[in-house]
Amino acid sequence: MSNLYIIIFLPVVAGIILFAFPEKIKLLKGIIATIISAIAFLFSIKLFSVSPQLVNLDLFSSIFTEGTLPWEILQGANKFSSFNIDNLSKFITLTICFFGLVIVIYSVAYFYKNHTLKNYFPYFLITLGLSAGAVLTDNLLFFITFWGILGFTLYKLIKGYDEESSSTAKKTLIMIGSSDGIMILGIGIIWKVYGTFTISELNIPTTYPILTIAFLSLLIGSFTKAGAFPFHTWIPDYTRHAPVPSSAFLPASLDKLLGIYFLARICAHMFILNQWLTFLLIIIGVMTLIFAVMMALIQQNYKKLLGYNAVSQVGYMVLGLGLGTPLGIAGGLFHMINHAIYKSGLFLTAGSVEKRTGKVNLDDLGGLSKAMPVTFISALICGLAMSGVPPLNAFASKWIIYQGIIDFGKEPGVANQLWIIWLGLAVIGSALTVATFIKFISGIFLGRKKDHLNKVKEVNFLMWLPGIILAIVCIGIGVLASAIVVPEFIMPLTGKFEYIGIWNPSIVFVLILASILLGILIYLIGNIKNFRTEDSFIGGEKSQEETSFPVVEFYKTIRNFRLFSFIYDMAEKKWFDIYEISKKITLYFSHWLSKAHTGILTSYVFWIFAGLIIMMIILIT
Amino acid sequence: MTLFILCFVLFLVGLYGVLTRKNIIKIFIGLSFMEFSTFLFLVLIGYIEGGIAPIISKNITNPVYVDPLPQAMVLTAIVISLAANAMLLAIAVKIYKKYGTFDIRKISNLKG
Amino acid sequence: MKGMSSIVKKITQLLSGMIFLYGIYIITHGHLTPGGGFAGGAIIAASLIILVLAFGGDELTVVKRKEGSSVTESLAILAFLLFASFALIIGTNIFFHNYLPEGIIGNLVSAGVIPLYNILVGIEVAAALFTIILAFIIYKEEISK
Amino acid sequence: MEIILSIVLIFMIIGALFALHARDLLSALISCGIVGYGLVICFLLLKAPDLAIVQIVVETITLIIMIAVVLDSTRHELEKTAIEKKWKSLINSKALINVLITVIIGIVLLYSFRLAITHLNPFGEHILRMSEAYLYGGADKTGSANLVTGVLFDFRGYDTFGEATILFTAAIGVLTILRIKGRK
Amino acid sequence: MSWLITLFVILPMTAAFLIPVIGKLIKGFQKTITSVVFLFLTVLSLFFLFDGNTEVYSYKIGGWEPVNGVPIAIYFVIDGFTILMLSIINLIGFFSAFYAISYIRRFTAENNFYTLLCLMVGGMNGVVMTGDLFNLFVFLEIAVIASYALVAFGVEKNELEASFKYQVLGGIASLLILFGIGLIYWKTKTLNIADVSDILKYSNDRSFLLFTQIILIAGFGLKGAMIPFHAWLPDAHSSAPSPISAMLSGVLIKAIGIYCIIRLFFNMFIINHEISLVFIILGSLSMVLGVFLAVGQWDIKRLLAYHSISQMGYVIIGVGIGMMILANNGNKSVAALAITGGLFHLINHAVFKSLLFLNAGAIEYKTGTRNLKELGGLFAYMPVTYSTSLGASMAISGIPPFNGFFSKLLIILAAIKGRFYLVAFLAVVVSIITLASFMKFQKFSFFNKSSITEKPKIKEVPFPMCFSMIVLAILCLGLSLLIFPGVRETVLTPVVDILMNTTDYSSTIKDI
Repeated sequence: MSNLYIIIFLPVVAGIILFAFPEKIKLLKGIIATIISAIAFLFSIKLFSVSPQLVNLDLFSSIFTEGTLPWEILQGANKFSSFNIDNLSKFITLTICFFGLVIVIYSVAYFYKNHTLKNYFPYFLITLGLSAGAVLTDNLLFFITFWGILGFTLYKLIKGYDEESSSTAKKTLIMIGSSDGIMILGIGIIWKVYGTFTISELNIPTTYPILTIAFLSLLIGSFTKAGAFPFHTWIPDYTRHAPVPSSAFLPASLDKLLGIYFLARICAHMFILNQWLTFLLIIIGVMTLIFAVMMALIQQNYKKLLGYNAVSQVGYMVLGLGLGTPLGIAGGLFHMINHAIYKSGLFLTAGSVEKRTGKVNLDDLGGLSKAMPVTFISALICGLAMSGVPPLNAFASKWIIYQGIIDFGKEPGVANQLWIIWLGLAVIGSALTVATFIKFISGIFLGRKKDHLNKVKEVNFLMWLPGIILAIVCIGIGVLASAIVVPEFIMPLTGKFEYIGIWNPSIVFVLILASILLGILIYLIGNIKNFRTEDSFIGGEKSQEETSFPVVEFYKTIRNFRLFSFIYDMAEKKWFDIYEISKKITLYFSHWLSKAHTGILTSYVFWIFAGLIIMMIILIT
Repeated sequence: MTLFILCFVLFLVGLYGVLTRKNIIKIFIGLSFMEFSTFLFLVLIGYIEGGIAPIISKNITNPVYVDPLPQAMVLTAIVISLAANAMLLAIAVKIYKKYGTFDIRKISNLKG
Repeated sequence: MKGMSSIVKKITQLLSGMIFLYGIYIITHGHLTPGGGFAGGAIIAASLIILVLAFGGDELTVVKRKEGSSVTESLAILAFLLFASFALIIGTNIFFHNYLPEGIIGNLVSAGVIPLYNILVGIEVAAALFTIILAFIIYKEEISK
Repeated sequence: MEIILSIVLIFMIIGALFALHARDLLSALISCGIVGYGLVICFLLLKAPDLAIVQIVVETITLIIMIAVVLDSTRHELEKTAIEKKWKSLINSKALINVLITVIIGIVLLYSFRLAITHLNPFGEHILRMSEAYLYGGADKTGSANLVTGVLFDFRGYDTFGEATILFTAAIGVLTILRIKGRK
Repeated sequence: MSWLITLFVILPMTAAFLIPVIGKLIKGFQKTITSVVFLFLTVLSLFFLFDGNTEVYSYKIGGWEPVNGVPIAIYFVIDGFTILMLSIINLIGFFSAFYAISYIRRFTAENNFYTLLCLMVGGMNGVVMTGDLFNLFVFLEIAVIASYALVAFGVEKNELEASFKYQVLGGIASLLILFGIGLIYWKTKTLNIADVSDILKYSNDRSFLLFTQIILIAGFGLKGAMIPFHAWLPDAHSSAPSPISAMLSGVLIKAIGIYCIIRLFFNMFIINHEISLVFIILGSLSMVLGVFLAVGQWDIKRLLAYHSISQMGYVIIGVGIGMMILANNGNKSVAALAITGGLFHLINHAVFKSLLFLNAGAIEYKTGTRNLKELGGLFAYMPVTYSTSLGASMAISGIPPFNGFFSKLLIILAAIKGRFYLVAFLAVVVSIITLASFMKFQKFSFFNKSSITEKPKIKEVPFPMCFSMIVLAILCLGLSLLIFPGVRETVLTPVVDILMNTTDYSSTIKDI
């Protein structure tokens, strides 16, 4: 399968070679990276037409003569190098390569004169190749290796020189690395019980506690990567501090694809879930959905806002996959693709805005719609897609998820009985998403233009092109959803399922419309008092600060609501951040232990002999 | 057996010194007692009742010698402990110069 | 470092020579009678040490002696190692091989290389102990300045 | 034999305890030296003349070094503090706890040691295995009348080389440590 | 092989004895000869490692043949484990010596430094090669006495204090070891490890065996810094000059601590359930407490030193699990996996911990401080140090594709397969905290602007230091290949075989 070589190893090898080039010829490196991404994309299309099969690759060992050490090494590696080309993996590979291509085009332009991030392109290519490898591999050990290296490249793609962003980089790698470590436990348990690392051979019932633990540890891995509650906390920080192409590439698209891919893999293929696990998944999905979007509502920094939004959308996917029905899984996977498209689009537009204005706070921006029309249009389309407006893509996927929840309620089971709650919360989440979208769009592009933004121009061709491509894809998928996309692309992943056509009036359609209206309503209520976009004059003074920023006021209204304000206070003190909690506990222990090391020799000697006599007492007497 | 027990008691006395004394020199003395007891222990092991020192002389027929191997070991160990003691004393001298005391409670810059 | 009174000096002069000779005897008869390189070397070191303690000596000469003794030490142990690995070179491929004829038990010249080892170790030990003591003395001189 | 040795050992233990509790460092050193010389007697009784010679010389040299270290640096200071704390130390609960723990450690160690050695050869009834070759026929192989020297320099000459190297190391180490300035 | 093996002791010692004599006459002699000797020995050991000859080989010093089947000579025993340890010792020794060419210029008495370094390496070579208990003790003492002096090399307050504590605790350890050897001699009347093993095989004197084993665990555990015998390590390793810290943490605690424990408890004593349980408990304790102690540190070298304890815990756990499974007659392949993981981690730890200490040395060399709170923003000024330390940090925290990941993976998988779920869980938790503390190290030393970065004079360290760091960083990546069967069979499998077939050791050696 030469396709696999090209898709997985060409980017990796090219990336490693690119390290050798000096930073000065960054443009050349970018162009090479683009070409290689394009090649990978073409081959991934070719791969898509291949029928599902298991492939055992011979990893380059033909290059070396037989019997030499490198040959032996590769022969050893070959034992693990089985790859599984099934519908799911080849579809995900295709999307990964697609996003890689789109984002690398943007990156070339973004980094052309920006010297902040060293070795972006090598790490980009390695990430691309390894992601494809992680998706395609059929061996858990290969998988965990690829998965772990992705965490490292993620770390390297944050520039992280100053105080804040270096803490973000630290936090990101710690969380991702921890989840990898926990996944090893799960893999170990699977190996212990089933004696194999081959994914395609596994079909594990979660009846025994130990197997449930295995499932949960793998679940933590996928959750951390995708960013589901409570392992999501690195994503908002990452998006805030990392360069925009990195955010668009990793947390917004690639990590979602991988995380949700793996979630789908473990939920649908590797394990047979019992109803409590289903319940757990649904709960987590809903919590992610609501909490993250609530946090997004109060954000000032638009990159962080998008980050929280990205987390909240994961809630839909987890919810869909957690349902476990074909409809739910299809909805979850479909939403994953859609989300990757529009969220990358939004990040890219955000990057363009940041590049031109240099501002990252919504307060400092406004009225850019005329200055940056193309960016505005692509942001608008992507944002509308995010809000689930028909006929855009996310409408279709959310709709399938809603339908999935309704169908799910027909089955017996604990979680099934509560379907109406899930549905309601999903709708509320959707409504809040609309509110955040409006905040984003109006904060940046609408409203009154600031004086310091007068010189802002549209970004160049290469930078707006990816955004507009993604926006067009949003529309395309949305329009063609029921005709082509769902039957051709999604159904092969899950098997055939019945669903009610998109343009048929149904209860779901009403729900989606209702959620949009609700969202606008929430937004309006928040700003009803000072919903003005013109300057107001109070006593002859221009009172710009007070009145012209509906965004700020909106945020404050929500923020000051009593119940919410308590929760928000807690959140701002990082009470919900699993990272901060663990850090505190660890440092407490550390402090306590280091106090015992008083520096006095006698106590050290005491420890030695205490250890000695404890061993003696236990063993001898 | 009594001898071995007594020998071990000497070891414990040295240990007692290391554990309870606060003066570097006293700790050093405690360590030397532990060394003494270990040497003695090794030689006690190799003793054979009625044996003579392992030096060949032509006057004695059918001699029974004590085991020379523990003696060789102890000889080596004595020199090793001499070397270690010299190092320890050198450090003690320097520490006295820098810290102005032999009290180990005050020599605790490094902790945590 | 000042010397001690003249009585001490005189007695030390007499005594140290005897001790030195005794040390040499112990070393050379190491393979015949109790004692050997270590004991003899330590005795020789002691004879030198009492000389230094009794006569004192200004820092310069002490430093000179220290240099000398430390070089002696290195050379002696190097020679020991060379003797030990000599067999490797002459073809038997055995480290620490006793390649000289053993002779008759009880004679002064017997036991192959053992007397040579004894002598070298004696020199090494004497020089090492002397170096250590001189290092202490020099250190005291230096900090008292 | 056993009785004489036991008496010497008991004296050594008493000397050791005195050395550890002496207020004056110099007298502590002297008693330490006495214990060392007691060891020499033990060696002589145990038919180990080589060891006795080495131990007596080494003990002397160590004493010289130790007295040189102690003589003009600390003795005075320690005396002063010792007198000050003479009464305080008796009721010092921390020190008491230390001693108590040490005694417990000692008892446990002693008990396990007693248990461990029950089935071993008792004193004086040693059986030869490795050193049989050294003793009987060793002299013919090495040509050395003093069997300890034979073992030391021929059968286990490599050990002796290591030992000489340790002395060399210690000499270099002492020279290294007793520098006035470490960094340029 | 034959007599060439003696060079591992002869050459470093010769160099050590020559330096005080010739070093005074010829300038630069000490650096040259040390590096050349170590390089030669590295090449030689690597040659032995890869020549495909996995036979156990023994060399009788003095040429004394056994009498009535009882070995009377001191044996050099050369098997896979020995060769592996020799390679590590001399490799790290070479890089430390090479690194020291620039680093040690700031100190006085360079000659003594190199002499002691040679002696330390020679001592460790002697320890791993010997097949004789008492000889092991002698060479162990050479190595530790040299290291006492090297720890105090700076002769400042902290160095002296650290060295003093190290000496007292090390002295206790030496006494315990000597005492244990005495007990063994009492029981078996022999010192040859193979012979001892032969006799102990027929002994069922339980309390004697346990007493001796505990004494030896305490003794070698002190040298190898297992908790609760660890207290000297953070002081000593952080106070020594950096190349020496690299040697101490990277090699010394393994060669004279872990190696001896593994050798004696696998090949000399009969493995039993209790002792392997002790190992697993001590290993877990070291692993967990070490990392908790490390994560709160602000002194770079102290942080690294505590991590050494924690990482050694992994090694001990790996080996201990293997031992436990062997003692219970469990699944042999799992035992082999656990031991492989432990040994693999031992190699990896030697490489990445040395590298980290060299990095810390480079930082201290240029900025004059080791306090993380005072450092910051060095990534732009010291790119080599930054990138190599990043590699090493990732390796120690177990991030693929660096070597530490694979060895930890093996240990965790083996722990799960052997039903040590708690140990596996702890290993993962410790790995996470390790990652956290190394991210702290990275953040506070290389990013995070601070006053130090405003000084313009900071630039990259000189070539010898860079060279050592770069090559070690490449090794950090390259050693990952040991996970693949091709290389593993040449490097690790012989060692594992020797440890797995615990009783074959004695019979093989006595037959030769």
